[in-house]
Amino acid sequence: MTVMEQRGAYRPAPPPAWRPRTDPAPLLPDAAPYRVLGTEAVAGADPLLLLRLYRQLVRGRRYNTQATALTKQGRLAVYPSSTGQEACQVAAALALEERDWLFPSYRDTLAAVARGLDPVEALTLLRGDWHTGYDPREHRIAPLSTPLTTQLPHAVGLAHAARLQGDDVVALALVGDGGTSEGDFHEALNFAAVWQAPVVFLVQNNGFAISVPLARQTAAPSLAHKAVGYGMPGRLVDQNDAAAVHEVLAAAVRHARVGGGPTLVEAVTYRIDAHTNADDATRYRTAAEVEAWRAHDPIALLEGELTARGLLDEDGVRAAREDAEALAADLRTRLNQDPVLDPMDLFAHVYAGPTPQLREQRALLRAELEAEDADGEGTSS
Amino acid sequence: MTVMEQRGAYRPAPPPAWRPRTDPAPLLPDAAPYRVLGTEAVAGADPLLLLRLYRQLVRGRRYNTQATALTKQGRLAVYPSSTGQEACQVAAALALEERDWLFPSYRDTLAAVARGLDPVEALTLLRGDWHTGYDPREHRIAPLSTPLTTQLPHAVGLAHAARLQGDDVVALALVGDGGTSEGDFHEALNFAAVWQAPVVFLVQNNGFAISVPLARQTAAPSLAHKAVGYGMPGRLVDQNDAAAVHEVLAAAVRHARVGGGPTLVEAVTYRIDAHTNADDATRYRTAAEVEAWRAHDPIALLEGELTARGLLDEDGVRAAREDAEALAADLRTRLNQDPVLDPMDLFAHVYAGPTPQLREQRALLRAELEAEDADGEGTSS
Amino acid sequence: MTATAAVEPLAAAKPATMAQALTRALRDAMAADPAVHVLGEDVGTLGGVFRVTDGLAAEFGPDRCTDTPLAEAGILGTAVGMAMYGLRPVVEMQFDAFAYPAFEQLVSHVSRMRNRTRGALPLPITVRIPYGGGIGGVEHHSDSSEAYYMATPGLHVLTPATVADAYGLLRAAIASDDPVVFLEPKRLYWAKDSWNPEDPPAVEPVGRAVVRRAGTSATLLTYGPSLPVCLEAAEAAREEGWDLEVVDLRSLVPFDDDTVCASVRRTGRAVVVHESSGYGGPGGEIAARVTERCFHHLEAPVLRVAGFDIPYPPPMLERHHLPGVDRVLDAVARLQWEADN
Amino acid sequence: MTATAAVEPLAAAKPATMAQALTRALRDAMAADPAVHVLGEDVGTLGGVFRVTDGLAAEFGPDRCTDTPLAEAGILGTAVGMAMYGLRPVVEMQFDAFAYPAFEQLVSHVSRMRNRTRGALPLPITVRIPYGGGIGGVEHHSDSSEAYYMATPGLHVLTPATVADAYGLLRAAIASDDPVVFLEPKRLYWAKDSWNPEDPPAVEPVGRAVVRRAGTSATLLTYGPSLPVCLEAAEAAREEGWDLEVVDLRSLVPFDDDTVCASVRRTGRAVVVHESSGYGGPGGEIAARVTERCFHHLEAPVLRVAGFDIPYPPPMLERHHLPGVDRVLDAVARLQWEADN
Ligand SMILES: Cc1ncc(C[n+]2csc(CCOP(=O)(O)OP(=O)(O)O)c2C)c(N)n1
Ligand SMILES: Cc1ncc(C[n+]2csc(CCOP(=O)(O)OP(=O)(O)O)c2C)c(N)n1
Ligand SMILES: [Mg+2]
Ligand SMILES: [Mg+2]
Repeated sequence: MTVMEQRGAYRPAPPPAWRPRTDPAPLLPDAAPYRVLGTEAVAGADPLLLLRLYRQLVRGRRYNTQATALTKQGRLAVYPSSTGQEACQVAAALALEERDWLFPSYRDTLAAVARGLDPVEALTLLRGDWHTGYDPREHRIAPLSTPLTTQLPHAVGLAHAARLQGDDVVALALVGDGGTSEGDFHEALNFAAVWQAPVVFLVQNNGFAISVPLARQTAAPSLAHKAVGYGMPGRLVDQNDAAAVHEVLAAAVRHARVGGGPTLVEAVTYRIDAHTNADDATRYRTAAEVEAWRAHDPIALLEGELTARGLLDEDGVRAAREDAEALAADLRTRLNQDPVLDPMDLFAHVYAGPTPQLREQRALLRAELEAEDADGEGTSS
Repeated sequence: MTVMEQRGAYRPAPPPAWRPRTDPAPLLPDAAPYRVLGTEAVAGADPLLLLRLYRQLVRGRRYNTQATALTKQGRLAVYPSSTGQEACQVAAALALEERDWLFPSYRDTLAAVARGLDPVEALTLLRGDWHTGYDPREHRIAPLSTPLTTQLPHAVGLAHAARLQGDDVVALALVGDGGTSEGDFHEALNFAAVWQAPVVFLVQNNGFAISVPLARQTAAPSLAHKAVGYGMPGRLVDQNDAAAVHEVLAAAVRHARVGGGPTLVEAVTYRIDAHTNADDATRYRTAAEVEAWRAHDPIALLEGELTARGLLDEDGVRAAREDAEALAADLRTRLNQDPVLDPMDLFAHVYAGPTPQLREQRALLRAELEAEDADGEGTSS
Repeated sequence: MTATAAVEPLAAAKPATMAQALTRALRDAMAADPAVHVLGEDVGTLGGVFRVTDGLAAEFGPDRCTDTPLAEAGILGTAVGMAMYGLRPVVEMQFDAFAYPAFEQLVSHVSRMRNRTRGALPLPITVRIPYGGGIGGVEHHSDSSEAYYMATPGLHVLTPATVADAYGLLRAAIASDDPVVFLEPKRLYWAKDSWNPEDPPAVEPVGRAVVRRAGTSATLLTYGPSLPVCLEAAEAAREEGWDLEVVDLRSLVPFDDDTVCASVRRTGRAVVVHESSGYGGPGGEIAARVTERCFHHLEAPVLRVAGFDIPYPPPMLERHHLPGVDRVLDAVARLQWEADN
Repeated sequence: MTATAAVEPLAAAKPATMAQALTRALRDAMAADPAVHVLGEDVGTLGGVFRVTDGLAAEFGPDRCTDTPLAEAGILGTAVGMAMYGLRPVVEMQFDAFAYPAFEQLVSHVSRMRNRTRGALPLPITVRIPYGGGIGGVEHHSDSSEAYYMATPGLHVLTPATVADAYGLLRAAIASDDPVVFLEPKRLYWAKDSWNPEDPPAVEPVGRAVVRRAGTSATLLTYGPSLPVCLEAAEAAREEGWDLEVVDLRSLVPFDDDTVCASVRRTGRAVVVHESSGYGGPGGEIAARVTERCFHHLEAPVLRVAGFDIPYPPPMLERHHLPGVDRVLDAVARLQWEADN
């Protein structure tokens, strides 16, 4: 029976009452990035934490310059530097408890190193001797993700699984400004919000996706404004202010841990180096723009604050520098050695056990290598 | 040279001034769905438009019941009914100019019919004699899209192309509440906002994606709140109020046409029928819930308003009903005839010209069919 | 992991449909191992559009059988994360063509995570995909997408053709420490067989083909939805004097060269039969590897009977596209029998 | 559409690299037809990460050569809409593995739109994808994904192996009214050839293979990045007394059965060589169809030399994975030459 046919009996009614599923106001970010250094908020910051952050920043910068130098020398296949973004890398690592998980992208080896991972293991992918150089479960650091934003749903799934198991584990996932355009970003945030999964999404907005500036990537007031569309809080922070990033992340992690659900944090910064060593940044931006950001350097910012407050002196600076140099020296020594490779590894981990087909192929390669060896010996003797 | 090494010369500076790329406030939706019928706003509505909407709603309801009945009789392979959502379908069609494009999903054949498309052509996909039954360019109606939300980037690309050609064409794309979870939704809205493409995205939030209720689909205050994250306005409207939906859509279309960029409209409604004839809605919702929404029927709502204002009398109702019955009768007659099919069509449009491989395969099928025919004749003679 | 946890018998379970056997396999796997989680669109309250997950949410709760938001990459991507934390997710993709949004997650992560991490992060994920045509589905509801998965190293690809295998292979897939793409032939969902759920056969080893019908004249190599077609063709072929052997491949990855080649060497002739388009489809791989291994036993080239190289047709035309008994017999007739005389 | 619009000569264009020839093809196509639009990640200001779109944004403006947001499904999806309005989009996917997010758009729409609408909505879209390994790329930068596209009816799949073909085939792809997946072998981008951009060869017809080296002993069937390997192997084989014919397939869809089978019938032996994984890869289809058509001319089964059935290795191990001259020669040696004696 159509409505028309029942028209006599029909009485229009108002719509079932509509209400927003959640109050949007607290989900919206502040109008400007949150800062601690150089503001009143710094009074509340823990001096020991600031010093820890400082030493890690100095170490991180040295790590970046050393990895870049080794790449020029052919010791890494490629290196996407995080110079200028160290505050974010370091704060992300320090905001987590040991049981928490970090989900880095290719640019975030420093965050892994700041978490305590051996830098040579962190750099395996970029050196090219294997894909992932560490045991993710041991360190609770997911493999560096190259396909952009595909690691975000992984973080959500892991955090959700932990919660289902009754573990109060938080996952922190890193993504770039460019990555926010990918569908996986959207799907991950939506799953996280619906499931109230304990995840913190940290967008390092460094102004560029390779050559593409933020204005060609989004028309949003800020990337943090995306959060309300998922029903999670969005926070905006000055990424070069290590104290601010740490405070915002630590709060988001705490919130997630106690069942408050996910948070989206946008950290505003700038990519000081080219995209990678293979990139030519002069094609798409001016030196002046880079210099303006260099002047807002995260290390100098923190160093200035600590010095002014008498928390850091020449000795402290020297100690930090020595620690960083030790890291660099170790990196040089170990990366200058050729890794020992076994071609049979190609077949070792494709499946839990080799298929008949892979067994055949392994035999073929082994025979080839033996023939090569025999040839080699033949030639040299 | 690291920052540490240049420390003496270094002077920390404040970050380059940050400002939102656009003002978020006007992009946020109202707190409740916009209504016209039963509110003061109705005074400003054009009576002729209301009558046109009314006749189309009555026609649309009849179209839905007839198509559903024909499906039960085996004349359509499947039918996703838009009963209860006719206001949105009809308003979408009427809000567009002839040169504009409509991008429907599988549930939106009524919108195409309300635009003037032959209902039999609109139903071709669901009848199963071919995929798309009409020439999209002739009618400026894209093929019904089955893979959810994949049609949204198409709408953006088309609108963008039109703008590049200097044509003031607008694209209106339809999507369901479930569809907003897909990555393509996100990517399409972002492209549209960055390109300021003349597109209107209309989310028909009918409360369900098959069996999944909105609360398992999103935690957002409303779906319209997603707009601010792309930098476009988000509008919330009562979908069962045809006058309100038309007003909001017409405004968004005008805005897009003059270069104002895209708008996201969320129209709140309810899917009265099961997902399709193949679905069993009793598995996931109560009859009481359905009845509550039936009481807020879009036709009755408008009929009540028009009658109260003396714009509609018994004759007007009868005329609308007769018009609807004529449509239904035509649909019955024509869909009860078996379509004439040519199996060779399988090969006709895979490529502009057939590949050698398809030529071979066509010959094979032709030979098979000739053999069948010969057998058939042999048997019957 | 034991398969013997106490569960209620399925109502009216013999004869059982393939869909029922699949449901039972999921239920037994979930009962046996709390790490097994089912997720997908409409798998909870509704029990899936094919009702394969019917009753699981009621029995194990919505955290074990979860209605997800509508986003396939998100479903598979979160399943990856769940597996990283030690769970064994079983993901349902609603239809073949709706698995494509998850393609990047499948190819770039699911298939590679174990290898990428030298075995540290295995992903025991089962991706269930209803596939193939013959059910009158409208566009995008009838794709045969197995070629894509076969071409992706690191995945196992299984597809049952019988009620018993539906149970056995799905249990095996879920038990596997490797990711498995589990292709369920839609048009066999309602095919019945007498099957005793009280005493389900042992979990099948992954990677074994099986001879469904012994014969001597030629071998039909097939799987999934085309098995019944081939068995029917083999019966019909007796009239022509051919005694056809029918091999059900069951596992497209890994491939059972031994069983297949033993058969072809015996018969000397073979036809590969599948619904998927011929060009670039599974049949090319199968014909090529059989020929490489059995060349001197072959009286004729290995032929292929497959779907045409066209987008899947609308329902009213699909019967012309699908390999049927006649098309199989025509191919058998082209196996150069003259040579025998 | 004419290819003769006045454009400036490329600086220092002979000898030219494949990348330069591709740039020139894009530029000539854009100059000849205002409907041609280039879009993708970093294709504008930067000129693409391989610099193939270098200079196009400067010459034709950002509306003709557009830096898109970072979202591959969005790029291909909007290209579909642009083509619906009459444009001829040329889309760049930055790397092979980064085309996977666009898989649904490619398979469910790009390949089917013409068929779906009975020819009313053809989609003249060219999807350029740098593919293959051998450049020391880290994970996800070296996939050979051609099997996926070959298995998708409705797409053309082209891949050049020479500088001249890079120009001719790309012009042909853009001129085609059908969607073309245009696979650019990354490790040949910088391969040089003497090539005269002032007088580019006529646009090649799509679908023709070409004999790159005539020979009599056996045929190597190959394409893209493996052509130089095969030519080198053919030279080396002379020492062993084999005179190998080398066929460059160029068009994987449609397939040139005539040229290929004429060669194999002449030589009686064939090896298919490609980088893509063997199992479920292009070689299976090629070997199977050659065998179907040339069975009685074959002295030995058609063999395949392919990448292993593994995820693409890290840079330091890739040389073990990639088919090299020795592996090709080993396969040739297995072509049952004893039979000749
Ligand atoms: C899915 C995918 N598409 C494209 C690329 C190639 N690519 C690598 S980095 C990059 C830019 C990323 O920009 P952003 O997300 O801002 O991160 P950033 O590099 O600035 O840290 C692109 C396009 C990729 N890795 N994955
Ligand atoms: C990519 C994709 N995934 C899954 C499906 C199967 N499917 C068809 S309709 C539907 C629910 C859609 O819900 P919604 O977007 O709210 O639209 P509605 O049906 O309510 O109009 C699903 C999951 C599909 N068509 N496409
Ligand atoms: Mg960036
Ligand atoms: Mg809905």
